[in-house]
Amino acid sequence: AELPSLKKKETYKVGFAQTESNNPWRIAQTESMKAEAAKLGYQFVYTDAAGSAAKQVADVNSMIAQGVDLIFLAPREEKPLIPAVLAAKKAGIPVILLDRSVDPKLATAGKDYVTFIGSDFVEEGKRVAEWLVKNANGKTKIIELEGTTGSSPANDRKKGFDDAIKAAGGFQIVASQSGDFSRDKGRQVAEALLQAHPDANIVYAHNDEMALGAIAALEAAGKKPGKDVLVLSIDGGKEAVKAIADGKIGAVVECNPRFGPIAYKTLKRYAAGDKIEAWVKNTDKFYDTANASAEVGSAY
Amino acid sequence: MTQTPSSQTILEAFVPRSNLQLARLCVITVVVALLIFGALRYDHFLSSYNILSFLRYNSMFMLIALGMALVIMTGGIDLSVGGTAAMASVVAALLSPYGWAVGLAGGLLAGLGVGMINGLVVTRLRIQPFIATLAAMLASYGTALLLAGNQSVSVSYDTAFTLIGQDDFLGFPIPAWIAIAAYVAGWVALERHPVGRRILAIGDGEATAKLMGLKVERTLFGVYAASGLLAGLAGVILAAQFGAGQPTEGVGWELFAISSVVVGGTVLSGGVGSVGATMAGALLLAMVFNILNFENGLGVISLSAYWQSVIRGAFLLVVVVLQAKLASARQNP
Amino acid sequence: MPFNLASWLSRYGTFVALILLIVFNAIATPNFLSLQTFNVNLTQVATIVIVAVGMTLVIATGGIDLSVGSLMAIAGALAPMILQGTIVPTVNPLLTLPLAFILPLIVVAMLGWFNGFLVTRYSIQPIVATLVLFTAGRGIAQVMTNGNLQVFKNDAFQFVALGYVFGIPTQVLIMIVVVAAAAFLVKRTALGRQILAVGGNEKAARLSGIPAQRVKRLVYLISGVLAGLAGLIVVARNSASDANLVGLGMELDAIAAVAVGGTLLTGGRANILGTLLGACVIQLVRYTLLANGVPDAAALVVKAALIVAAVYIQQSAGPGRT
Amino acid sequence: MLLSMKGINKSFGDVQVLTNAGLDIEPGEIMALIGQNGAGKSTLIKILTGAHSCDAGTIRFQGRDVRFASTAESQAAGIATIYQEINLAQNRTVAENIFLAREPRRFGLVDRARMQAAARTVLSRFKLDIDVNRPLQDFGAATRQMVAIARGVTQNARLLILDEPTSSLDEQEVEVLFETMRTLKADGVAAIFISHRLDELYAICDRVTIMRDGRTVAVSPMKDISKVALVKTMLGKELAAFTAKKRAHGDGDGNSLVNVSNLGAGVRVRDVSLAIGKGEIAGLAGLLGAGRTETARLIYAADRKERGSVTMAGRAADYAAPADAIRDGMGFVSEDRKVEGIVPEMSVRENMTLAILPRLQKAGLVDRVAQRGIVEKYIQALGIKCSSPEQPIRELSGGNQQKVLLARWLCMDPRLLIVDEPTRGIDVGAKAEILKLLRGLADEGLSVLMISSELEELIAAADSVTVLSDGKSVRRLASDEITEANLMSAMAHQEVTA
Ligand SMILES: Nc1ncnc2c1ncn2[C@@H]1O[C@H](COP(=O)(O)OP(=O)(O)OP(=O)(O)O)[C@@H](O)[C@H]1O
Ligand SMILES: Nc1ncnc2c1ncn2[C@@H]1O[C@H](COP(=O)(O)OP(=O)(O)OP(=O)(O)O)[C@@H](O)[C@H]1O
Ligand SMILES: [Mg+2]
Ligand SMILES: [Mg+2]
Repeated sequence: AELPSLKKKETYKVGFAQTESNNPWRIAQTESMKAEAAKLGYQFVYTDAAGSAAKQVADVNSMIAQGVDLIFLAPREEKPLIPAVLAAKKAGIPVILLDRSVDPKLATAGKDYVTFIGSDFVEEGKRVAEWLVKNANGKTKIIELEGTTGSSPANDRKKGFDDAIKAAGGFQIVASQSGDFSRDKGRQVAEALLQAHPDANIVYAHNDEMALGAIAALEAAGKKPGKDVLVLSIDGGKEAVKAIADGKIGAVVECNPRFGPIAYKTLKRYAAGDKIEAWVKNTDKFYDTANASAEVGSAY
Repeated sequence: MTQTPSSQTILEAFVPRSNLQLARLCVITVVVALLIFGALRYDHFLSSYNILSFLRYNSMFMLIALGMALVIMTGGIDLSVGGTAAMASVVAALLSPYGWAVGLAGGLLAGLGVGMINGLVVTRLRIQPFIATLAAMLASYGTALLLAGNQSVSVSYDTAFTLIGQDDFLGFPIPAWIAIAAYVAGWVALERHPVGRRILAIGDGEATAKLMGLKVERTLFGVYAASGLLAGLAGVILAAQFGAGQPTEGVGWELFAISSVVVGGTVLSGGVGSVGATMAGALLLAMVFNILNFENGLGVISLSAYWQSVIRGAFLLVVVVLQAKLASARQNP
Repeated sequence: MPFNLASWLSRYGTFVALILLIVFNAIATPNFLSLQTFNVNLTQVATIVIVAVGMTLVIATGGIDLSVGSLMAIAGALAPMILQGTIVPTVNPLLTLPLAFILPLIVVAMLGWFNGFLVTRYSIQPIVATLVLFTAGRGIAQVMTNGNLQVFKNDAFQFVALGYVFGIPTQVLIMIVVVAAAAFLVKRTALGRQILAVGGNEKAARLSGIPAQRVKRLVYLISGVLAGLAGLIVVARNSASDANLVGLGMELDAIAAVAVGGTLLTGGRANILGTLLGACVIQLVRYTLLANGVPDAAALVVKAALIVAAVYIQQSAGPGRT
Repeated sequence: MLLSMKGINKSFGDVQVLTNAGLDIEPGEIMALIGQNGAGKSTLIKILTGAHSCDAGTIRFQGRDVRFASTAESQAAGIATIYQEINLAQNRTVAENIFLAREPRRFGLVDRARMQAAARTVLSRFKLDIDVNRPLQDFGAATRQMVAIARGVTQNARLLILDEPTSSLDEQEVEVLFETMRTLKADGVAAIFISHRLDELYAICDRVTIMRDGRTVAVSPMKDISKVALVKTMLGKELAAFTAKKRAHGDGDGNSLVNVSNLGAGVRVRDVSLAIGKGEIAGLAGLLGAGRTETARLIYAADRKERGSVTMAGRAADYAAPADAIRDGMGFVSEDRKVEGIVPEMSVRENMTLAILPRLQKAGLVDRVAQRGIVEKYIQALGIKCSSPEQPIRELSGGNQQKVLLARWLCMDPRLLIVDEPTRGIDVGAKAEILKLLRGLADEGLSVLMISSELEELIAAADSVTVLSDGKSVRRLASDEITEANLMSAMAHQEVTA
């Protein structure tokens, strides 16, 4: 079957099926989507799946029932959201995926959904690793603070980083445990791991929050973050970028949550009949000491 | 209560004689009120698309609520239902390439297994249900993650497995048929089969039930096993409907189930309960979610996810306080 | 009197479990026997203990409090707002600090009382009554902060989590004070006796002149205040307050600590020291699994087995059996 | 021989409860089992039925060595038991309770019509005409006991065990029960009958087995043993019989402590007036359900009164809660020890000092010295049998629990003590002690309101008796008018007028 089309209109009723709202990154994403819709004068239908892929499918279904023109879907997971994508297609509603994709074996861009807008989590992990390989300065023992066990950013950021580090050789991941993407849990886990592995001198966290928790743990243990132990993270929120400027974090790969502008631009292009590429890549910045002070102001 | 037989009318049948009937009346009234509210306020609320997808999705919750109701009637609780469903979904997904029946059986057995362990820990080790099933919840999530390798497992699309969740029968979603069948079986077991009397008598007082010669341990074991089995069934539907075994799904399902059971008038201390009202309770709470989605779609007031949890909490509060007030009004007229 | 292993175990089971864990770690875990390890574990367990003590009292009256995590989030959200002057305009900086402590605690005290009110006034079962605030409470904290992370820095306020008194971390000291006060309350005061009587047989307690409803409302209030206190410590420790995550899942940790500590969930008893030990066992299990690199998924299974084992040892010959 | 238990030993923890206890029964025989509170009767029964396991001993039933692992097994083997103080399943209907675990079935499902009809049939044998589809909790203690008995006798058992079935029954109901037992006996069913009311034993039993301190000390045909000998064997000493010398009380309202006039609430208490003099034991008599307990609860503010007035020492006693009544010098011993009396997990000490707590505290702390003093004094004074004050009260026998509950109030030094069925389920020895105790306290100035279903007890102990019928006080009997005949005719008041 053909991809549903979108009529060119003055205003649209768009749906945004968010995954969850329990972290700053998601909140910034929702805000951006909402603000841009308001700016354009679109009607904005918003649901929150509270971290459940199944509920997200149900949410998409209720959007279909309400007859929205197009659905922006930030899929919680690759596989379980397939039915949502296919249901929308069947109902003649185009879907644009944001920040995570769905299983390419089961649904493809340009056929089942319009496109995927976002960055590549594996790539993010890889970029961190590449920076580390160049800037390790003889540090080799890594503690990895993983995101929520089973979540796709945690799996991908681990894979990208671990593979690249292994390929580079000379490094050792002495411990890798979940800090649930949260500052408090990240700190507690870091405290424990630093005790068990006092020789560790690199901390790689899957997001800023855990990196900031790890910094607190390092300081409590009497170690200097940035000096004794190198801290690396992903996300690039203001606090983390500032921490780079302060010398506490080595480098951060940005993962920008401000999807609004590009999302609606893509919608308009699609309505105008443009051929949309399968992956609209978000260009993610990279922060380290070279640019942090200058960029603090523009970080999200 | 001092009515003479002559004053019995058809209306009499609707006058609640017990708190349970009262709760049932209360929950049905609210369900109808919500339906009318939704139909009047939102355009496509009563569209067949919405109704059918609502039923397809919520059949999972209806199943776990049924298992929870049975456990709660014995005075116990089962916190492991969400974890069990997650684990069963993984097992079912892993086995789905061998045929839909294998996937189904695997998921059911996984659920049954957790339920049986719960039953054993509660009856043999005499560990309180709250703790026993809390541990089972942790363990089943752990097992699910281990089996799944920390990520969702795709089901096989080559076999008919996904039809269990995604297909219709006589124009009605298969998961909804499954839930209805489970409720009919549950109703017969509770209201018509001797085991129902046993379940409720145990909830009334375990020691007393034992002295009355009931096989308390066997019944308790069976009830936890049934709850596990129903959670396993929910897990199979989860895997089939969304095409993946999901080791991190099911968080908070137990609280949804407990709320449904309580809203349906079943008493947490055991001994009183109804299967039908539990179903109405589950539908009621699910409908609140559905209505919140539609309300957001209207765009009049945009409720953040945060307001939604406040509203859900407030709604639960209103329903239980209403029930409590009506019950005390009934007792001291 | 012959030595009775079963009854001995039930009395000292939690303690034995703790010792076994320590011995295991001393052998298996690198760098376990160090002051810093001790420090890390104590500071991490402090908030669980504080919440679990309140939970013990609630459970002693035959109730349960699922709302503690949400109350932590509310207190944790309020304090930074006060410090940053978003709620009450900063009239006097000297006033801000005490306000940042007192106001959140008053709010959670009221919410705790509200739990008790639902339980006593409408005879709503405690799980359901506190489920209301479990659901809505976190939402309230999120709505107040719009879900945003609040980052703050206030050395005086953060002293509760980062400071030391006589070389002891403040939060550990607070924990010790809370445990000692609660143990004293249960063992020596009339109120403690009344709490146990209400949990043991409410009708009999009422007929003996004990204001059962007031006692219940009071324990829910205490539980709320202690949860709030723990919430303040958590945000102070992190220099940041995240209404989405502060105290998430705390109710289960606290209940598990109470159960492992040997207090039956049916009410009528309260073993405060047991709760302390129970929380330490759970913390040490967590530490052991982390430090030895057990993956999260496997750790869940091990944790489950250990909880069951610990509770089983506890009650294997305890009076819970007939 | 139908049943033969020999050399039964049983201990709970460190407490040896049964030592070489035994019991023999012939088919069709009704065996009385008596002994003081805590002698081990109920424990012996529970070992027989598989509710407890025994440490040593043999049980032969119908010619086979048995050791039942659960009550379900003993039921299947033909032993039906009506346990002491068990309340069946309160939320289930009467019919369900009678047939629980052996419901009549049709196609594997419960045949509800047949079950209800059968339930009605059995109950009609007990002259009970009630709605069998109502939950059991809607009915009073007596009805519930009758339902329990009906459940027992419909089991077609070879052996029927009745552990104090009559303690909440009135005389007519007891007679109905005996009628049934005789019928069963004629069918060859044997029975074990436990009761503290000696007259009942003589009325129905063939032989008696006497237990003392966990041992079987004597077995004798009922007709060969005199009451005096029976009691002596049971107590191990002569009964210091309670023959209270009653005081000729001037009934003048002038020195009455409590005045109740036209009290009412709901439909159960319609119009009750009574007066309790200072240092008087005022009895409250009536048939089951006459509203005696309810009246007492209204005076004590355990329930809210709707009509009428109560004065205490001349002042209005409009309390909001029992706590107020207690502060004003009242105490209340409930008729239901288990549900409203003891806090089972707490020790004897804690149970005893529950009510006095507010007075025992110094700055919120319990004064432990004063507490120990009280506890030791009353354990001594009332002769409470416990291994230590720290023993959980649930491990005590019924009689000793009752004494602890009396002590709970006596240590408060109250002005008025309300005792509801104070000797229910209590052995003759302890009963005499308790009555003597109350008498002694009354002589020292304590006023007592005593509710009792046992007429001898009222006759022996009360200085005056108010008789209730259907929620109304119908007659007040002065000291010299308290005779069985007067009481009976006053209690039957309603039937006469209606
Ligand atoms: N579960 C238990 N744990 C400890 N001790 C117990 C337990 N059950 C009974 N006992 C003790 O065993 C003894 C015998 O109790 P039992 O109930 O058999 O007495 P009884 O002869 O039936 O007395 P009553 O006439 O008061 O019913 C008592 O001293 C009691 O304290
Ligand atoms: N008409 C009735 N219908 C149902 N239950 C009744 C009725 N009358 C009395 N009862 C029950 O009988 C019990 C005794 O009633 P109440 O306490 O008022 O009278 P009483 O004279 O003190 O009886 P008792 O001798 O049992 O103490 C109560 O528990 C009540 O539930
Ligand atoms: Mg007995
Ligand atoms: Mg009475």
